[in-house]
Amino acid sequence: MVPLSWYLVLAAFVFSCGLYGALVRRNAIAVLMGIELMLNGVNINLVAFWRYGDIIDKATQQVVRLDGQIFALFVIAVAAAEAAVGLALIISIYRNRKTVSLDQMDLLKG
Amino acid sequence: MQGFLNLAWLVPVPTFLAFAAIVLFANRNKTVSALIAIGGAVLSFLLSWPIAFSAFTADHFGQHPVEAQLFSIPTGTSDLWIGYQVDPANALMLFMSSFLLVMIFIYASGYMTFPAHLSPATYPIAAAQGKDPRYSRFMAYISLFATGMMGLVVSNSLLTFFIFWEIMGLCSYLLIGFWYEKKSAQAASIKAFMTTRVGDVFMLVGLMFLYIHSQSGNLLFSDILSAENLHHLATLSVTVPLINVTVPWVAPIAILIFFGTVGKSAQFPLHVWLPDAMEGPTPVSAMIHAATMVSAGVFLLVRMFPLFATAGEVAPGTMHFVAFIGAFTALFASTIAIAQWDIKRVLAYSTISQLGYMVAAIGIGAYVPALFHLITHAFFKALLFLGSGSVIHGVEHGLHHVHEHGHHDEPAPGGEHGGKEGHTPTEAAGHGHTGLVIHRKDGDLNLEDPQDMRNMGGLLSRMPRTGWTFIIGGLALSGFPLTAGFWSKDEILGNAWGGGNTLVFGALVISAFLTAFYTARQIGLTFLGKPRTEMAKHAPESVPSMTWPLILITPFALLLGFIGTPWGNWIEGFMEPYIEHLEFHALHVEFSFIPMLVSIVVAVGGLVAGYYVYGQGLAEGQVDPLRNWLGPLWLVFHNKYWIDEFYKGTVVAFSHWLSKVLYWFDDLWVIDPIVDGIGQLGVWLARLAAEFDRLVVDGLVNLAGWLSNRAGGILRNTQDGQVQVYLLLLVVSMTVWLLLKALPIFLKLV
Amino acid sequence: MEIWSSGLTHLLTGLGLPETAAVIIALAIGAFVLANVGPVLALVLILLLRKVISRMQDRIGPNRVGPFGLLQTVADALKLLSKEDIRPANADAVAYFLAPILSVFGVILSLGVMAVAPGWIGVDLNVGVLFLTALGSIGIMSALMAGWSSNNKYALLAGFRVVAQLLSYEIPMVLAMFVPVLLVGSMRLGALSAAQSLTIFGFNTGLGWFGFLMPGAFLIYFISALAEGEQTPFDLLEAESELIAGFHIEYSGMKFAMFFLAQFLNSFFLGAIAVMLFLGGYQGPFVDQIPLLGFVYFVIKAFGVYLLTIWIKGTFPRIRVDQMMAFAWKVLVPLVLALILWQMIALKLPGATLDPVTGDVLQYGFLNYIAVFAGNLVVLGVVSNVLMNHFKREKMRTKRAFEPKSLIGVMQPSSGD
Amino acid sequence: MDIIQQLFPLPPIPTLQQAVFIPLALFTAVCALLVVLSPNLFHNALALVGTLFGVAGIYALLEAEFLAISQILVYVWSISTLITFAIMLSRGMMFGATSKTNKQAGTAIDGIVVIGFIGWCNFVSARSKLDVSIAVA
Repeated sequence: MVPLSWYLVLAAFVFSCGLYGALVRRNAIAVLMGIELMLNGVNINLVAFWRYGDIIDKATQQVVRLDGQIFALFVIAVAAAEAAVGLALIISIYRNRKTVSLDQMDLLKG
Repeated sequence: MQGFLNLAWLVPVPTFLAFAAIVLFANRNKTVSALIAIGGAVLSFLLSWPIAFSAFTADHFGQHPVEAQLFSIPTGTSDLWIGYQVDPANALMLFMSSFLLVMIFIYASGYMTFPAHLSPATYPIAAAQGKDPRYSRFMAYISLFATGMMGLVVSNSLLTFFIFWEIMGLCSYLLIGFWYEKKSAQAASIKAFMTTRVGDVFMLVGLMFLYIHSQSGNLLFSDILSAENLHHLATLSVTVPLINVTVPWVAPIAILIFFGTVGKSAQFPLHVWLPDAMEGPTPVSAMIHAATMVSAGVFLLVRMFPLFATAGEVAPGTMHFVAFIGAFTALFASTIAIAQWDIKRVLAYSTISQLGYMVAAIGIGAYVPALFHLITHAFFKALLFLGSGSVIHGVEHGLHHVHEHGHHDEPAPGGEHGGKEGHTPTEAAGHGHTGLVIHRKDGDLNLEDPQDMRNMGGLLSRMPRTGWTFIIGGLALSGFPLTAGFWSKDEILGNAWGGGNTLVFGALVISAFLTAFYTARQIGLTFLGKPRTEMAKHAPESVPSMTWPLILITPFALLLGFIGTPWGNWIEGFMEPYIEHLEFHALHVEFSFIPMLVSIVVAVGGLVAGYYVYGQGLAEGQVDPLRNWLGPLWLVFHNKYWIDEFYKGTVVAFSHWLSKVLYWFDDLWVIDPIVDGIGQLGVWLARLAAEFDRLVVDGLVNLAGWLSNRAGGILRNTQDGQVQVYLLLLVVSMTVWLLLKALPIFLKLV
Repeated sequence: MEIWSSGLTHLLTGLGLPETAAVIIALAIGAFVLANVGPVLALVLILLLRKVISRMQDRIGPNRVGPFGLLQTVADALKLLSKEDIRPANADAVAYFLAPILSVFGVILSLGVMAVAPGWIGVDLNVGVLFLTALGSIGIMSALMAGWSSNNKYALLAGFRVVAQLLSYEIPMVLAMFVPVLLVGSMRLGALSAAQSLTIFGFNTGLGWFGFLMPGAFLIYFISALAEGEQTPFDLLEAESELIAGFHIEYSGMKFAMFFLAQFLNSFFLGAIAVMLFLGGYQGPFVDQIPLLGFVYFVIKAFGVYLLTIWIKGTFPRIRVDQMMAFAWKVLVPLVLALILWQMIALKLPGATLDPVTGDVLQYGFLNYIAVFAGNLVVLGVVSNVLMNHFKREKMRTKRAFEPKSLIGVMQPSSGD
Repeated sequence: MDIIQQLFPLPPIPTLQQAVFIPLALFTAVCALLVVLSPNLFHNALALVGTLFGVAGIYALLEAEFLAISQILVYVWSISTLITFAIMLSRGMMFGATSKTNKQAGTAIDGIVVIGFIGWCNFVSARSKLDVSIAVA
């Protein structure tokens, strides 16, 4: 049996990697990839907690709750939508401004 | 047929639509404009005659006249009702005006050729078409004018009556001044407008008093002329200021409303505008001074007769005043008419005189004969005016002919010619006629004036149709036995005689004689004898669109009188039920042969005398024979008793003086300086306030803005638009927060 | 298989190995066997293709190497393997090497869930159908990697084209696969195969193929599978006359052989999946008595489908890329969505026998089957009609292309156009 | 020393699942690092695919097979393809760039390390039953 904490450490690591990517990469697509990594880290957490949580009905020995999986599925769906929209935006910006560098996307600067 | 009566409200609509259509859509095309205008008038006519005849043929129509409200306009505490009414009086008016309007419209479409006083170079297109440059506008104006007349006839309240009355006033102003290039036309239009306005103001005051003191709270004829209301007005007394006489309210109201008639129908003190109004195109003269507008004044009296009759009962002076004004005007105008040279001017004074007849008839209580004479007079006066227009037209054409063929001895005037002699030297000079005017003591003569009867003569052979119709009209006007004018005039004389109004009778008889005399003079000078000028020699007959209306009106001028013969008085039978319906009794006199004989004698006598004097026309340059016999009196007549000059010396001069004083008071020394001073003070205060505003208020506002700007400038550095920086801020904040939370652990561990 | 693997495990534990190691070794042996099935199978498939195509084209085909040319493909494979391995100078090394491996890897993985006979299944995953679908992603990644890493713009464009094609046809294919899944209520391939039995008078004829009940779904699946396997008429990847060889243009030798292998195996396995889902799987007469017969049936059916694809390859013309995409998005996707919707409605119609306790469906009624069949017939009719019209039009166009120019404006379209 | 032992305890002997988990987790972690550290954007994307596969494996290990397949279907099929397409369609824009990362890298690493350390402490403290747990969110 793998301890829960191992999963959590892995999730934290993946999340941290994603956070680093989202924070420091200059390429917008790379930032998007970082965000996907963060979402995956979160998903590992969700599924692990689901697996180790109170999900077994003691009487019938059946899985009664699927919250974690459902949440993870939601996250996947949202990630898919976000990736589609985000990449469409990036391509659109690239066509207009010939760059996907976030440093140069500062039209809203104060 | 009765169903037609409820369509009465539609009668003014076609002409109004024609007006709108011409103004909005058709004003570029003269032919279309004329067609629209005539179409409107014909539609109106086609509505009017069935209405009139269904009224004529209905049994006891006078006892159940048709009256209905169309809609109301809420005004304050009461409503303004708009509606229509058909009763015997306005059925007759519909019969008369709609027909005459159609005739006049058709006549006008032919008459409005390119006017002589304009330069063809200025209006090349109109000159090429041979039409007046403002032809479409003219058609629109007369359509609106017809709307006013028809609306006035069918309206059922005094207020709408007054509104249409004023529409006609406006149109008469526009039409008299239609040829505003002529100084004289401008002056005449203003004069007409101002003079009638005097009467209208009195009338409006009367209307207000009537409204205030009526029980009904509105101005519907059916309400204000009801017996109770009139009784109420008769019992309500008022003390007239200045003269301190206590009279019932009905008397001042009647007098004030009568002043409206005085203005509109050109009775004695306010008659001066009408002769000058001949400056307008002749169809306008026919319309204003024969068929419609001046009739409207008398129609008002007929309409309001119960009021006058009540006033006459409780304050007999009212009716005496009306009768006096009418009789005096009749006599006075006819004396002037015998000494005029202008063909239209004679007719104008004749009109005034005949309107005096009608007013006098109202004054003596002869309500039916007044309307009877109004109807017949409208026909034959329209005929005469249209005929005179045809004559003028022909003579003008003769003048053109002379110019073109060089028959004339004198040098042709450049540019403008024709027109007529000015009233004042300024006006004459303004038209460049000085070289042609021969100064004579019996009136200056302009040899190219197509309206001056001295330039005519012998036109009967040149213009037979115009001539004969004119002669028939003239006979009707002078009351030649069996013509229309004879019967109606005889009715009035008979009523005057039978009612014992000897003075009125006398004045009217003299006036009738003079009428016959000047009619004979006019016919003689114009149509008989030999042509006195080249242009009269070459005058052609007018176009069919002008002569046919003449021919069509002629039967009415001849035969219409037979509806009111003393032996079979249809019109009385038609009208009396109505007045009895209103619980009044018209004057009813026994038939007497004396007034009829007197009437025949004066009419035939006047005609014979006139023919005797003028039958062979005048020789060229001959002085009017009458002048030799009357001496200075003739000059008095010719100069219209100098009333114009009198007005100029008194009223106009006073107005000028008053305006000068007021100008001095207002503009120069008192009011304006005060206003200017206040203004200066305001400016000074404003400057002070501006300084305060600029220094203190603006300073504060700018300070606030500056502070915001600086604060924003500092804070904007944190908003560099890069999402990752925001994200990092989030992470760092999170870190700091976690560190703070974790501090206890580290403390415990260490 | 379970018996064999458990027996092997017992054997190994008996030899003194710890249980963990024994299980791992047993699994590894099974995986090794399965992985070697693939290349051997490919040799057969390629030979079959060459033979059949040459017969269709009135040729003889390979006949020199070995008896009847049976060893021809072996010789070709050896030649390819012995070729020099070339790598373009500016290629992205990692991706360049990974791409062919991944392509084969993804294809062979699908062997693990194939139900080839009653009880013969590597892993009877409860999401077996989804798993098969998901494996396609590896193929896509490999195509993209190959296209990108070759540092060749034609390869990259071809990679794009392939990915676009695979993505487009993946959707109707997966949805068509779900039509039988909806009916059975399970994504296990074993269960799907087992459900296609047809018992008549107590005897299982094994003819309850979903292909009979759902011809529309089967047709859509088959068309999409042709596209997924990059077979004619959707073989734009191989359109040498129009493109150069495709995303693997820069590959040679063994790496190229791996792509080649992956493609043949893929088309065969798609046929095998069709067999499992629609053509009864291992079902057939006497399968219950002799399980080995199921394997025979399965192999025969799979090769039958493969021969069908070869037949199509030999007869149909290639279609344009825009026609291909339009067909997927404008015809197949809407139709299959409508079909699934109708399927759901049809299965909810009254007539089914329900479990009295749980309320689950035990047996669908006659009405449900009729409704499903009717809906599928409609879809079949529409798809066939579209295809017929297309090919008729193509025929007319081809005919006109060879006619004298002076007649072009004169000719009227035929009545069927 | 006691504290250090508690904070960084020795690992126990792995079971079969652990034996599967450890290489899978290492693969996933390395791929995740590659995603953010590799300078080649395409390699980033490939590493992302690897990470996603690894995570799918983790799901399978957690007995969430459906989720694992969904992960592959959605992420690898769709999102990775999209990302790769986006990279290829906007390729060339990063050539010649001085740095793949922006100037806030150091700060970010500091923050992340601190968060990770605190998380580690939290996790270990919960495990070592020290009464030092903090309610993080």
